[in-house]
Amino acid sequence: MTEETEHKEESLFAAPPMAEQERMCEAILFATAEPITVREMEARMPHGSDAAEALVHLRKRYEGRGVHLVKVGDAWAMRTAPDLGYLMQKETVETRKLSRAAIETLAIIAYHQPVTRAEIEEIRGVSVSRGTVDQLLEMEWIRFGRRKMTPGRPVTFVVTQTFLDHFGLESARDLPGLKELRAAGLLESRAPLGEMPTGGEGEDEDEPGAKGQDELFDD
Amino acid sequence: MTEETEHKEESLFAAPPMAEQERMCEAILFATAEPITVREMEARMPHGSDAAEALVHLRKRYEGRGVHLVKVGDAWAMRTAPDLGYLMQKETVETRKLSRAAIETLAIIAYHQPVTRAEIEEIRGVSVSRGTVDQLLEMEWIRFGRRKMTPGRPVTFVVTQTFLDHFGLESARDLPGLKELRAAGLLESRAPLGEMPTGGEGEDEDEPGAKGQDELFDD
Amino acid sequence: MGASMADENFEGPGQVERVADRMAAEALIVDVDGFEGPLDLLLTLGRTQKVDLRQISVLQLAQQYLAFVEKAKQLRIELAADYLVMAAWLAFLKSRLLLPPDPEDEGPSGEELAAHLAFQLERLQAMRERAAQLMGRDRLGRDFFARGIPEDVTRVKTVNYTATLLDLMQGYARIRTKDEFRPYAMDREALFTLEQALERMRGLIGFAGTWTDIVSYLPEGFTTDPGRRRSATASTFAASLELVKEGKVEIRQSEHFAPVQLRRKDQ
Repeated sequence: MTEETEHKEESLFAAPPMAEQERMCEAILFATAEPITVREMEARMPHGSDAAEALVHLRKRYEGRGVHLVKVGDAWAMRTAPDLGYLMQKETVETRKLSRAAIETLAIIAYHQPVTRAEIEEIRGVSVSRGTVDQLLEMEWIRFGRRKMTPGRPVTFVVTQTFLDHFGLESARDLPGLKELRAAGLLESRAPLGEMPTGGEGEDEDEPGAKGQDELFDD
Repeated sequence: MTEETEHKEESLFAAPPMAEQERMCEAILFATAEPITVREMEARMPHGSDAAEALVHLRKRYEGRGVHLVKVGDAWAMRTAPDLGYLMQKETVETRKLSRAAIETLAIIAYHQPVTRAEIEEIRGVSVSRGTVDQLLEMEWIRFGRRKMTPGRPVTFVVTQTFLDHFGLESARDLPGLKELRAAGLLESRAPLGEMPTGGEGEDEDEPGAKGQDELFDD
Repeated sequence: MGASMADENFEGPGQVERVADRMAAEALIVDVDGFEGPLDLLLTLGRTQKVDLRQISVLQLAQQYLAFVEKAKQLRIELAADYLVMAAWLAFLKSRLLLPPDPEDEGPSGEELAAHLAFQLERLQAMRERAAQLMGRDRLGRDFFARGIPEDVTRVKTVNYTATLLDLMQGYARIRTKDEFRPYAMDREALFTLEQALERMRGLIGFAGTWTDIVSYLPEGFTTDPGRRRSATASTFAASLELVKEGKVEIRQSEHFAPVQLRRKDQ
């Protein structure tokens, strides 16, 4: 309540009641097919609105319904309940069949991000074809991350919000079995020993390098 | 009730409970790319479903919400509530480089402030369009200074704090002088012959607009 | 294809001969392309051991792989270079594992190399499983859906104009010279001579108390254009060596292509 009052003082007009804000979020979310961030929502709502709180109410309201409010990265979207997918066969978009190489590359990027091409090659033991990466980039499932601060400053790849949206993940932390993989030490980037063949160019071969997912998920 | 029983007899499996049918209609309406008729809905739903009744419930449920169930011809669709239409505006901000005329005008104001429009034109050698000055005023990079105590008492222009903040300057005095510009390789080392303004050339060169600035900053 | 062949044929070293005969008779085509590289082949071979990857016998695996490559050679199948590189490495690993360790020898032991290979296989296997799990999830556009009729959002465009300090200074310079502005004063030569570099370095080196990338000594105007940059880099490097010779600075480079760094040598 005190907060409400403060808001009133700060802004020329009071923020609308929470029920109204909830309606607004609902309308905005229904209107778009793409996930939308709290910040974007608030930018459209009247001054002083608290979209984050409105979303909490809204999410609750849609629990168990045919349509859900889902979190995708730091954005939100309305999606149909997965158990009703069979009703929507007409809507199904034929997704291009991904090659085995593309699927593995995608998984490696998701679990090891940010990861360089050389690291992907090290894990798969073969060179990654340009086409594979291009395809994933084109589908907007991966994007370039920050360059690694290692010699050659290689580019890294990370997964996108579109990826999370597609696979119904709230964040990359929710990837299946991530914890187990980490516990088993399988996400550590271990330097290849000596003359070990790696398959890749080995740009950062002697770069045990960044902690990758650990870094990402430990915060 | 009797109808329910009849349905059960007709079909091999019982129709799902009404709440479930409502969920189904909700999901279908949400996901379809165009309005959909009751018949089409029922064709997708389990045998014995009553989409018309489910829609009655669903419509009621969305009353007063941010989204409405509307009838389009003999088909149904979801639409955002008309009173929230204003939320469907998206502001995009595009950043563009200032025009050369605007940059030059701005530079002259910064180096010679307070400066009148006539003085700017004299230095630039071309007339200054109203639009250019208006643009700089609107950006809050320049503002009106004191009127000059010369015939006609023309208005002057000075740069603003916003300007200094944008360019990371403590004060307009921190702008490099001609000598420094030259040292930095930003100026031709040869002064073009016969092109320099006559009065107070040497003075001006080392400390552009020294007099003007003093005037501004000494009060 | 490749996988089934491996499963059938490499149950044990003893069987290799017999199986090879049969294979030749059947004119079986070994589809090496079916494998995604040597690591994939190793993983497939490893499955025949029917143990947890953590307990896999790398020695046995190496033998299986070498036998596979040998077979491929007999069948005149051209193996890609990386398969042969792996074969050579596994042969080396095998010898390391079999021979008593040489105390003189530095570098990783056979066991360490084997452990790393096992780790790689386990990691690849894990990624495969996760990839399958990932693709099996409920997916947008297949199992759950986005709004079918997105409502158009009207765009209200605001344009923000901006400029940099450099723009401003260049603009001013342009007016004051009443000349078409050219960013660099030296327009005839894109050369930065050794003498110039030496003079510049002598002036600057006093400030280099800590290791500094040599690139940061390039003069203004010589950093963007590739030709000028090359010239300045070469002369600055040569000048640095001259200063090292004079005992004024120290120079170092941690490895090939790493940044060259220098520092003042206090006398």
